[in-house]
Amino acid sequence: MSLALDIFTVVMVVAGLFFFYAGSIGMLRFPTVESRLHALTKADNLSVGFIALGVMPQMAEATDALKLLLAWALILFSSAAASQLIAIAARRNRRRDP
Amino acid sequence: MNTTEWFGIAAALLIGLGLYGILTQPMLLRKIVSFNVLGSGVFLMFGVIARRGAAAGLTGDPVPHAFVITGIVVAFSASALAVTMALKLHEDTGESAFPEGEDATAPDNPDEDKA
Amino acid sequence: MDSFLRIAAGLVMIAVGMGLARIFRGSQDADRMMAVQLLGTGGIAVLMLLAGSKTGAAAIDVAVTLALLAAFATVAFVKSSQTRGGKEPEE
Amino acid sequence: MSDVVLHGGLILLILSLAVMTVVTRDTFAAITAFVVYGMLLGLAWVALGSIDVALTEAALGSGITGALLLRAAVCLRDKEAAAEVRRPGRAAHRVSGLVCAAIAAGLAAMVLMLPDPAPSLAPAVMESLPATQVKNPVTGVLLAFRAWDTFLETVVLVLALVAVWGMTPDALWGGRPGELRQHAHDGPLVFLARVLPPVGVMLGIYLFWIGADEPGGKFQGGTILAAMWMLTLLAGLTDAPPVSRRWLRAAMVAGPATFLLAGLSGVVFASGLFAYPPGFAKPVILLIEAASTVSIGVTLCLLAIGPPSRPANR
Repeated sequence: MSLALDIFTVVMVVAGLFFFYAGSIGMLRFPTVESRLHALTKADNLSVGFIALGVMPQMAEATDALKLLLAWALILFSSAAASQLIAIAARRNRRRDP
Repeated sequence: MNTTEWFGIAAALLIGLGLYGILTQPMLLRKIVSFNVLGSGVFLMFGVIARRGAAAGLTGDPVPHAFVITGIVVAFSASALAVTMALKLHEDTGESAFPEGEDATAPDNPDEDKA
Repeated sequence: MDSFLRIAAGLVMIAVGMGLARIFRGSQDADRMMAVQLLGTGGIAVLMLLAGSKTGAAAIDVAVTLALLAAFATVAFVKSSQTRGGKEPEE
Repeated sequence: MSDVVLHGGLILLILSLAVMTVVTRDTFAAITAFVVYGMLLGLAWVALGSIDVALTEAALGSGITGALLLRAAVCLRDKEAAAEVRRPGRAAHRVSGLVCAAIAAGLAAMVLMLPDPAPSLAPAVMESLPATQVKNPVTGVLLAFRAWDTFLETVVLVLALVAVWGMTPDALWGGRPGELRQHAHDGPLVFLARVLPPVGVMLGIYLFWIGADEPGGKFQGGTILAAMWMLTLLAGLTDAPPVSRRWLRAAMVAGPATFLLAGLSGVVFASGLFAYPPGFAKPVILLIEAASTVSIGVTLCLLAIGPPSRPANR
């Protein structure tokens, strides 16, 4: 059983790494601020989700596994709102000195 | 390969960098930020020494850790005081850097054009 | 399993480094704020991986703290760049 | 061996951000680099095996320190050009660079020549920790073995705030700190400020509560409470209270006062000053930590906002 869990962890963490690198490459190549914001917010949050789910079976207690989900939910929520703020600030800067 | 020594060398470099920033940055606010960099280098040095002293089933010696926790909080409050003073100086004299050279000796005419 | 998670954490750190390199090449304030957000997500990913390894589950508390304060730092930046650029009302 | 990738990458990032913080000319970019540097330091402390310090560094470094520095940067933004006149010449840059490099090299050499076996107080702490009924050794050191220092440290926070308030112009004494509160129209900023603080306050209290047995404690909890209060202030949901409010000053002094009372009661009930009655150590410690968490949160937030800048009725 623990072998299956370990394999599950490895697969999920590798998927998480893939999306994290996808986000980083997106950050490097996208031209405008907004498109880079997409790469940053969506890909990285998805990879945090994969890593959280991947690490959950390694946790000794159930409460720690739930805390992993809390951390993921918190970063999903706060980066969604924060990326809105950054996009508004970016548009305001562009309007002032295009 | 002991990575703790790497952190020690990094801490030493941070202390050097912080000091460099204090010496070369003209703006007071930038000196305060550089001073925080120097402080965090010193705290990191504590962390390295604590890590080397890990014993009795702990991952680090708790006494330096306690120093660093109180140190970080006091460093913040000292920075807050320094920032408030810098802003006060700016409000009263319009200065955002140390008046050096010839105008340092003339504190009573802050509004006279310096350049 | 433990060393796999730690190496994965290292790889995440390298990806964060790549993102930061791009961000600090950008000149706009918005670019800079993304650095704080990137560190929020990247830091949480690293801490979760470390929590799975020998470091232990206490690392998750640091992850939750980082999640909370990445948003706070972004708010602080947005407010200051707002007042920096004049008093336009927020859409 | 598997740590090489993480620790190496972490150190390279920390050093490059420190260089950016120190060298770049644009103050706003320097502060961004410093906040990110604070977050990375939080990770470095986890790598160095101390979750307590990692929590403090992460909560304070990326939290209200950024807000404090940004508040100052906004006020001084038009002065960057004027200050450039005072930038020391190229020769001075080179000399101070050499001096700092020499100091850093000396410290690095010292680190490499640290004694082996490394001196450690960990065995002594672990040996007398059970007497404090507290399982977290750092909290044991902070609250029991070095109670006197930690007490004075919380007093230092209050003194710093008194000094900051001391710079208020006489006309504004008793006024409200922070800039005028704008009407909080709903946008992502206000949405964040409505949803995050409850989670943050719960996390702050949780961190204070588990501080007795696991990494956490009053400093970590207090810094998060301060950040959450400041978030509501930034979004305009609440307004900074006038500094002359009684409850505000009571909240400020609650921590040190409880600590002092507990310390003095040690003379009566236990063997001496700051000695806890045997068997009652944990309840007393938790009481001190509870009061200190509140007063640290209030004090740190007020320190970040600054002295009163507008009359109480505005």
